[in-house]
Amino acid sequence: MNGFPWLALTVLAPLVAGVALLAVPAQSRGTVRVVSVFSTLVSLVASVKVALAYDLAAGGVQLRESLPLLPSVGIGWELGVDGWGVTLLLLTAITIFAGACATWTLEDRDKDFYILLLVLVAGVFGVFVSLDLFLFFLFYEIAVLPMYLLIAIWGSSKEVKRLGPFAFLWDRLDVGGREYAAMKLTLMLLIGSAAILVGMFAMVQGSGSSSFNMLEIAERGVPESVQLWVFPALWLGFGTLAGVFPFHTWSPDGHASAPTAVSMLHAGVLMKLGAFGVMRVGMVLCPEATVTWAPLVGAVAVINVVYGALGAASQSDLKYIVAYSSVSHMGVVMLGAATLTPEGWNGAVYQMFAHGLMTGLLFALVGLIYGRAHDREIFGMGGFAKVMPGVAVFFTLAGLSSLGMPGFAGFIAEFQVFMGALAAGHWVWALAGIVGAWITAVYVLRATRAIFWGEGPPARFHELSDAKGVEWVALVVLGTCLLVFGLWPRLLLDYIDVGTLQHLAAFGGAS
Amino acid sequence: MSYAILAIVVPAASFLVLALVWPLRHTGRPAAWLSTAAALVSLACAVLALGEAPAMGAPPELLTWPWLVRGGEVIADVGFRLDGVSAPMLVVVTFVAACVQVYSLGYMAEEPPAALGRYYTWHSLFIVAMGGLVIAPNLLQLVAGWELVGLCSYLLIGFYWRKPSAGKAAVKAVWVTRFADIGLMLGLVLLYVQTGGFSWEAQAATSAVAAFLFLGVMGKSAQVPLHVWLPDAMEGPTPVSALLHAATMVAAGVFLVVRCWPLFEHADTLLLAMSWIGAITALVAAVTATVQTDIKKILAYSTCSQLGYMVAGLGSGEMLGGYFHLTTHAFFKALLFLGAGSVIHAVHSNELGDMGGLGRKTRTTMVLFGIGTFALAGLPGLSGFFSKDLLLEQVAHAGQYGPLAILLFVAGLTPFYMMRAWCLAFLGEPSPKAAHAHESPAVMLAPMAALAVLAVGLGYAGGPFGAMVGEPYTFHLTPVGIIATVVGLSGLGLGYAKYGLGKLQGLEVPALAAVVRAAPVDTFWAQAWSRGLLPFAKAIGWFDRYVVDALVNLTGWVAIVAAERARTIQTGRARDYLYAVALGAVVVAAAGTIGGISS
Amino acid sequence: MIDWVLFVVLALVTLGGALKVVSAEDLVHVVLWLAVTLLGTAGFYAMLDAGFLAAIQVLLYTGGVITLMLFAVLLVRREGGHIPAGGVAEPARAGVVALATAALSGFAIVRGGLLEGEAYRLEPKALGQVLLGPLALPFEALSVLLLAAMVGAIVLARRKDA
Amino acid sequence: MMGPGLSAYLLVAAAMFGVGLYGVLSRRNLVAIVVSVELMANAANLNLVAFSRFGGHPWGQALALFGLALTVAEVVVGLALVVLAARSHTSLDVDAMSSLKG
Repeated sequence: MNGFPWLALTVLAPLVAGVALLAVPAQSRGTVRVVSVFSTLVSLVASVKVALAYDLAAGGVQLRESLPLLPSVGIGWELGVDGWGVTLLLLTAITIFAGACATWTLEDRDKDFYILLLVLVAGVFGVFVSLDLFLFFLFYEIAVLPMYLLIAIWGSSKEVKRLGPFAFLWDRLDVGGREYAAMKLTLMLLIGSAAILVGMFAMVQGSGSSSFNMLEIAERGVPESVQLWVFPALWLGFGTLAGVFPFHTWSPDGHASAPTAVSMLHAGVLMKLGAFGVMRVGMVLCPEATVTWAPLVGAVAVINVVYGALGAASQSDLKYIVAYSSVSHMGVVMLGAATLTPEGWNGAVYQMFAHGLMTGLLFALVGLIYGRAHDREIFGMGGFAKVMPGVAVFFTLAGLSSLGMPGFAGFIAEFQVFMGALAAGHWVWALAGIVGAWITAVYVLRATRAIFWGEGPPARFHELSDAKGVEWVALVVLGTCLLVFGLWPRLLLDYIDVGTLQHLAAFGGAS
Repeated sequence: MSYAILAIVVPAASFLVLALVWPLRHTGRPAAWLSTAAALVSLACAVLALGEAPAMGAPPELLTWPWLVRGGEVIADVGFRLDGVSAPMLVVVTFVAACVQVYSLGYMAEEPPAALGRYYTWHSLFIVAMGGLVIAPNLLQLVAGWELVGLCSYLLIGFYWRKPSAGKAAVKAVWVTRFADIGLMLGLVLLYVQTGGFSWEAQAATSAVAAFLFLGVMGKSAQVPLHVWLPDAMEGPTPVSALLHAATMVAAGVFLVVRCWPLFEHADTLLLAMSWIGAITALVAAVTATVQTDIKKILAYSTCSQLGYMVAGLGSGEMLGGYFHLTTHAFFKALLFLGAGSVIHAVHSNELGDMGGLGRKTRTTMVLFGIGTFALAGLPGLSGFFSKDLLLEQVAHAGQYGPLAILLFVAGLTPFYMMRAWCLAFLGEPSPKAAHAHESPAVMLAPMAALAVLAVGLGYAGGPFGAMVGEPYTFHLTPVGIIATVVGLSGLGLGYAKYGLGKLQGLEVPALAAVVRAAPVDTFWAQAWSRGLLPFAKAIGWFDRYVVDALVNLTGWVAIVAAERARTIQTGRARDYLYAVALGAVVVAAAGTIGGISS
Repeated sequence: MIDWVLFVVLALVTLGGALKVVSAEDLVHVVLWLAVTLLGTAGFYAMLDAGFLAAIQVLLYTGGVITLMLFAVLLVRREGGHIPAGGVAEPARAGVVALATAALSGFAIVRGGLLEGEAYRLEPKALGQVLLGPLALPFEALSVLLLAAMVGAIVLARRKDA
Repeated sequence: MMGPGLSAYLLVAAAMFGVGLYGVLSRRNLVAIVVSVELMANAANLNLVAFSRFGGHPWGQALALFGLALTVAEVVVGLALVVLAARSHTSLDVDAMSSLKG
């Protein structure tokens, strides 16, 4: 460990701020906000610093920090970033900064909200920089669990129609309530965690590693017989968080119920934890099994892409539309991952980044619209652009990135995934991805027109107004990033590419 | 080279300023002046760039930056490529754009300032996007520009966003063109997989790449059956229609084929298919145009028809005819649209029925519109004559007689419906609405005049143009050309006799038109959406909510029911718990005792 | 021989007292019969050379705890504990389980091959050395526990309105 | 003849334990249950002392002493709880106390 521990600063800044907030009286709302936003700003600066300090020419894992915690079982505070880590660290920092700004107007128990949010974010940061599997898992859980409270306390409920063959279940389970959504989300993710935990220990045990350090495990190698069942466990375990079909149903309800900043973080960053886990832990540590299972992973991802897009097209509730679009876009990530090609992996990680920004922006906007219109049914809206032109502009920006318009980050990502899919010889994957992008165009533009265009707004929406004050910060930051990283992809792609090179080496230079 | 860069950078700067400095944008007219000035500078630079551009065959001037990497290697660049194909197109784009922007100063004068600023912002963006498409060093940047002009099209069709029909048209345009872009994307990705890059000069590419790319072309250049968005796109302001949906953006598809000619050149089956698709598009659109009563719809279908012409021309296996026709068409069709705009400006209606007798009030417009009509009709000496002649000759030379026959028929139909439009608008008795018509201001007439000059004279530039593109060309009249001219002139004559002089009452619009009026293709797509995709999506949505998610809920329900069974064990009476403890202890102890003693 | 006589007598007293504890009707009688049992046990302690423990048993238990219990009984009566001590539920089932437990223990003792070794003499001094030597810390902790129990009892039993 | 050996004491303790258990299981009155628990604890203590004596080690007695003290603490807290229960339930019938019922 030499030099300033930027990684630790990134991870701990929100945590420290969260603890410090405990001492701040809940009445001093200004202090709470300033402390929170400032701590996220510290993380943002630190993560930019990490990106600058990372030596692209050298590659590999850098900025190591090492501190034994339980040497007897080989658990330690082992931090370090590779090219992927840098990318996702930046994404998290940008998104949480925007998220903290977007929550500025929250009034109900705001201190508690910020504390939980900061703890959650510290967990996310931790996952992206942990080299120690145990630490990785610990941070993973820290990132997932506060979500339950955040949704159950600050969420919103939805009327649910009793339909389908299992309609009799609805009442007993309180389907549609925010507690229901929070519970479902937590339970599904925890079941996934259980699978991860088992897989994790199996890998440590199987490889004969003396510690939980991923680098050591990778070096020793996990026996193929172990890999063959560990990989599916990790894929489904992490995949639940990445919204892998059919374990994605927590996502629409969870996102629809969650408050704005939580949706932003959850769709923007947390789902990436899942995909990152599948790739960084599952694929890199189990290369042989990955080759075996990749066709299935890809096939399921294809379902995700098209199914999610169609699901979004079928919805008329704004939050559900965005939530299903996340399912679809995360499918693109998994599709890229399954190609096992440099293009596909670059695209997958870029898609994590692009989708994080894009969906963060979308949820911020949805929050703004919902907070003013108190309605999410898009077909009852119309003409909102007249009273909220700024929101309309940014919604269009996010939508364009989502449908893969060149010049936006989304295009760079999706395009590379398509390249990877075809390079891997999978016509259907490439076609499905492209068709998914088209369906995205269909529903995004339809929604944009329904909300913002046309006569109106109807008289019942009398409280509409454009974004105000700090809310702009969130929109501008995210929107600008979408464009910058869409026009100048190498800013990020160089990092991702270094990471991809490093990790693909596990596949014997398969390219 | 630096001129070519300036031709893009200046409008880009204008766009950035207008987009970011919203107070300036909201002032309206200053924003318009800024954008227009940028467009004029861009035009000047493009003309200068044309002067210094190397012809095809000579090494192109390149300036690129690495854009995408893979495994440490650069796989795609962005930048500028000035050569014999991009330079002329750049002039076409900037010229028409500059004319349209100047024209809009008059045409859009009554818009609110903020809307006007927005309008010009998009126009600046359009020059950047289209210029980026034209000057692209590789197919990836071309496609990026392609999508961005699509975005401009979406935004400009939806300029009157409060009008529901405009919103629908804008969305429909993107839906249809992006549907076609599925093919384009596949082609692009396939090109990469086969050649490891995005150059259209790569030898390793198969004709499958070209075939996929052509699917995209069919959407963008409005080929049957994907032409349905173009007529609806007329919801946008008329200058927008002139620039995007007549002269440049819709021609991007044709330009793509020209640009990627090395990929298409040897794909024989594809070329034949292109000929037929182009010819059928030309015919269907032309027939449809004869029965329209909306002057912009006539021009839209005419554009569609002429794009079919170009595609068919490219299908002949030689690209000069198609490209030349693209250039000439850009000017005279833009002229026609601006003329139509002038008329609409005068009577505040698109309907031919609201016009009539405008010739007396708007003499200049009548003349300019007439020039456009004659150029489109292929009147000998005007630009359309030369390009159409070359195009038909190439089709004949390729021996594609089926498409040739159709194209020749269309060559007669085109002058007929254009003459109809001209006569109904400018001759005869004025309608009540036309009574108060007035000539448009000079700011609108001047760009039209500039376009008219080129509509007349560009045909004589065929030689240098051919040299530039790398395919030598000298004009010589062939039998096909003579037939086309005769057919064209008779079409003009028939049209004038029927609509100008009121003769030929027997010659009603052909019965075929009745079929076309039903617009079966449009209906087909509408049904595909409302009966196909949307219900399918709804079904998926239902399935997800009420089956997949319900299975998740089922597990929760099972847990609850199981717990309800299990909870009866808990009687809540201390005694029962004690019994459990005692018995447990007895059992454990018994096991231990017996085991301990017996061992 | 005298040991056996003493032993049997003590066993009779102790076990008889115990039986009366679980069968007496009146709560006061129950507590008093417990005192008898405890005293009998103290006798056993004395027989086992644990004079110190025997003294503690007599003083602490029979003197302190029994008194405490009597107080509690009276208090509870005043508070309204209406159920008589003699209320017995499911005597048969309880008997079987209790008998099984005792029988199992007995079986283990009899068949367990325990060393019927020499009885050692244990001086009270030895106990003192252990308590203040290696077990000093637990011993002190015990006093803290007792204090905690005392405080806890007060807190629990205190009337809210008092 | 030797005096009573280890087994004899253990048997008595076992019997006492059984009797105590019977009381705990069969009594309905809370106070009686607490008293029965005392019997069981007492039996355990007797065991400890006997082991100490026949094992020749003072730790058994020390443990018995600790046991005694613990039992006292238990009685104190237990009786406090009994008083509390009597106050809040107005009855000491354990069968009536079933708020743990699932």
